[in-house]
Amino acid sequence: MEALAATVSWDACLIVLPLLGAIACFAWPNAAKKLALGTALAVLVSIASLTIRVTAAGAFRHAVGAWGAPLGIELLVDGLSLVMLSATAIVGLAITIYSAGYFKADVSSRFWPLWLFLWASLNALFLSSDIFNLYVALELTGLAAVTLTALAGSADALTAAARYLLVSLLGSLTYLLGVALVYHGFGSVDMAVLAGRVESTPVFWAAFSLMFVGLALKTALFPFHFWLPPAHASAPAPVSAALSGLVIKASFYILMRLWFEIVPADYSTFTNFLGVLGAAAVVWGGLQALRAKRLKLLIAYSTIMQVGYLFLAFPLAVAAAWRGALYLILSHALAKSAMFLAAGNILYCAGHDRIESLDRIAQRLPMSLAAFAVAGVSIMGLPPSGGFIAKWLMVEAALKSGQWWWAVTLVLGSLFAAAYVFKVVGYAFTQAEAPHTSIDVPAAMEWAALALAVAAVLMGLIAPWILASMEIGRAFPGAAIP
Amino acid sequence: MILSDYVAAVLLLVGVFFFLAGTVGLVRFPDVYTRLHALTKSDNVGLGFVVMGLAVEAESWFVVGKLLLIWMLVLLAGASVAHLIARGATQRGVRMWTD
Amino acid sequence: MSSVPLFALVGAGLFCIGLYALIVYAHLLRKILAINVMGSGVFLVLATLADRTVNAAPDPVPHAMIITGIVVAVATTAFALVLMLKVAEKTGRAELPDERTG
Amino acid sequence: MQLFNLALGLLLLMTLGGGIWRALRGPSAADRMLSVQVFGTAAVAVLLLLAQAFGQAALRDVALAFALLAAVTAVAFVRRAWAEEVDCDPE
Amino acid sequence: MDRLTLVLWIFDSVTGLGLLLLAGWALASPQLFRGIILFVAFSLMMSIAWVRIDAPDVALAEIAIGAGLTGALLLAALSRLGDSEPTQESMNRPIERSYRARTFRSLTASLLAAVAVALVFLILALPGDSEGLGAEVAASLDASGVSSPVTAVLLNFRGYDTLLELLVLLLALLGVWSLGGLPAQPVSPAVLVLDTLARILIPVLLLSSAYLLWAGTHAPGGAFQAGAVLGAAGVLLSLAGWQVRQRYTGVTLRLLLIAGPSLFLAFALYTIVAGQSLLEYPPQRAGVMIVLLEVAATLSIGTTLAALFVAEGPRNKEGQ
Repeated sequence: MEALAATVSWDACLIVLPLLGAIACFAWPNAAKKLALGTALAVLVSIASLTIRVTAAGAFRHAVGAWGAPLGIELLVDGLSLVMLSATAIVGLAITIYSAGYFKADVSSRFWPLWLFLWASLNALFLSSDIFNLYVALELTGLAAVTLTALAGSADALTAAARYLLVSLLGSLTYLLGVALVYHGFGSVDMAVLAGRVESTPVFWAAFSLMFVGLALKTALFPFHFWLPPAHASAPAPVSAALSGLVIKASFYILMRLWFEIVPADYSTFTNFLGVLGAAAVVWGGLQALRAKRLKLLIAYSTIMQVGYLFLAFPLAVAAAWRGALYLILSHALAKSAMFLAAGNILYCAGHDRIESLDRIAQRLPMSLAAFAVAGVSIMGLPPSGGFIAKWLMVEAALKSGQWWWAVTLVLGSLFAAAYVFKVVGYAFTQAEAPHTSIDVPAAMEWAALALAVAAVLMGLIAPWILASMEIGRAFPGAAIP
Repeated sequence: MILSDYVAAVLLLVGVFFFLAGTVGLVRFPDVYTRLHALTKSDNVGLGFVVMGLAVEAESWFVVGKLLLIWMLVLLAGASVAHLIARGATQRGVRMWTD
Repeated sequence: MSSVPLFALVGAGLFCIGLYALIVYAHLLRKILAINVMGSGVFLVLATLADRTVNAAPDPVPHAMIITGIVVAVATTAFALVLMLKVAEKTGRAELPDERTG
Repeated sequence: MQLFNLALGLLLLMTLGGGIWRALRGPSAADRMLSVQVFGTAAVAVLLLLAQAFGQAALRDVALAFALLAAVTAVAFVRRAWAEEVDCDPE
Repeated sequence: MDRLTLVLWIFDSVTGLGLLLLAGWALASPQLFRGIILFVAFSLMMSIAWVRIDAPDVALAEIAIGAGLTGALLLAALSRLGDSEPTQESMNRPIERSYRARTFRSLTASLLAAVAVALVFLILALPGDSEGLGAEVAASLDASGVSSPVTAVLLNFRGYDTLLELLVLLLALLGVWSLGGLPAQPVSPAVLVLDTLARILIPVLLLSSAYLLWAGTHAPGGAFQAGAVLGAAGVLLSLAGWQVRQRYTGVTLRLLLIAGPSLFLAFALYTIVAGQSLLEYPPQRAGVMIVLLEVAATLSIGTTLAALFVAEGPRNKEGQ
């Protein structure tokens, strides 16, 4: 048994097992829930084993089909992918447990295969080192995300899903055009091979711009964010959690990989431009979140703001800023999913999510409100949360490199976050004018939300360990802070 | 060029002529039925001559068989579809052109 | 093949025509057509350049990629069409509301 | 002979223009569908001519698939789309 | 030789110009039906273009999938769209003519024109002698188990892509079903001619599918083209009004749908447990395994495409 555990490629398990689970759920809809829970556990075992292996033996590449790049596809397991995979596993497990209670029987049998497909495609995406394979994984992720969004079935959800689908397709086609140019300019689609060949030619920059635009569209970077709020706000709550917590990070992850692995040098005009877009996203997202009348819409706008932070790492360009950005991805994945799950509980209980009519929800769902507030601590970036570590790293990077204006943006973002989190919490305690009936929320759903929120805060306490794992196999680019 | 080349060339030319005639009919004829007529006759005959011309030059009987199969399929589909379209047009009351 | 990658240029043109239609037209069916045209454009760029090798044989890798892409395109098109019909059923219009704001 | 075949292929390609004209012009849906049929048949001929000119046997398979699938599209038109189509242009 | 080049150049230019014009007309057409017809013509023209750029495999896929099935899908969707009355109006509504809308359109157009020009310059600037991976593929072709380079790439060298792609197809169908599927089409009266056509064409389609599958190991063709032709047979069946028996739409249907992906995944799982690289073929058995995978994939692709066309959702009790 131990010998088996040593030879099994756990990275491949992360892709194959959820896919098998998805197909099994499709073939036996009656047993879907049990199959999905089993799959989630199997994935958890795989990610734990993979983490142990990578921590002990370092990063490695896995040549699919034993061909190796450039002919074949290679998977890459290093600190960066490990962090993304772990975040997916943790959030995924919580969503799985939550969804077991959330969906009614008829929707439930449709949800499980789609959700496992999404999980598998995210894992495939975080493992791939091949830019064409990433295109296929992106399409799989996008399609799964859209089908899940449409699951809610309302006119809003369907319209949002249609828009999301078109944006997603546009994004991947634009990315693919970039891939085509890269392939012909440099004769490979493997990132490691490309890293050795790419030169700073106009062809490369055009190709990169195309890939960048495609991915930014999928990441919902301002001003490409227009599709996100309706989709994330109208999807079923566990789906919103996956979309905000994980799916938009997937395209950002590819962007980060490309930036680290193959982009030859950075140009401050371009990175400053990205920083400006990021700052605009922070301000716009913050304002819209404050104005939002519905809880899920508020959380969706908060996501746009958080995406803005991520793009501030480009102009900061020091290793610490990238550490901060990655830390932010992690903590935001946990905190934002927790918020959406908590909002889902409120919606489940009250039947609506209008913020001003949250009739004493604090009494009815104390745990869910606590989950929302605790997750809010991380979103605001208060110590000791993961969000705090992330922002601290980024602010420090901004100040040390003399770009104080980015630090101002980060602080401004925290103020916005504080304002909208307190707004929600405030209404949760007051009595609404029109009291409404409430439905009991299954305990597992409340616990799932709270556990994620607490994890987001506790992440700050194990920061040294996480920060060390991030850079297994690859140091982040940019100078260390003096 | 040997004799078979000349035969093939003539057949191909005739085929292309029919295609041209069919297209002219498609463009110039006054209603859907007459256009249907122009098209199905000329196209199928045109393709038939082209297939024959190519068959003369074909390297093996297998190729000849495949060429004929393709022609038969186009004939079959063309005839059925033309019938269905004409029928449908009549049912929908598309009137025949009268002068 | 000719030295000018003619079809790659056509592909670039198709990409832009499709993108224009995707942005400008409101009807979902048109948008789906536009996405398909854009896809064809990208595939043309990919394949034409595969034919620009020094030796005679074209590069098979892009061809395989295009076949992958075509299958992905038909799958997403089929889904998009059903989604469009559902949107039309619920809202009475196969369009997306307020296209340019949001 | 190669040149001859190609030239004929080119000529056929040009006749496709007539088909497109009818597809644009209409006026009825049936007319448009007809034009696609012409398009299909002419394209089959073009493919066969190209197959001969370049000695590429595989193109005949392409032509075969062409002939088969054109029929399926046409039937889809007759059975599905036609029923709903307003049969005249506002010309 | 000179004249040959000239003729080919004119041929290509006409094809290229035709593509651009057809695309433009198809998208700008005031009537949706006309747009779809022109789009089908566009796809047909695309396959001639594929032939001209030495990609017969792609031409086959484009014909079967792009022109044939996509065309049928679009026409069927349009007919269902006509059912809801208000849509009929918006369908043929001319685009907005207000000042703001016009400015927006011309801005978009000029921006995209600039992008197009930039792309043209870039494509012209690309090296004309790129090697690509042709040499690598040729060098490993003997070990791949098949002699057609495209099939070798699809099933072996980049077989992992193909696995994911099969799943995209299945996922699309799952998506359609999870939307609740579409209401069943009213059974149109049987037409003798159509019935006869179907009776003859369906066996030919099945044979062609098998032929393309077999040809795929050494020539253009393969699982996707074969699957698409198989799917076309299913589409024709459904159009001719033939009903599939109730008992085949449950478990049998699901098994057919998952045959390809599951066989692929079973193979993947085997390589994981055996401690090999993911999807690593044993060299001496690669040929047989590829054929097996292709047969299963063809069945699944064909069934999935036909099911996507029918789009009625599963009819058994538990799937709803």
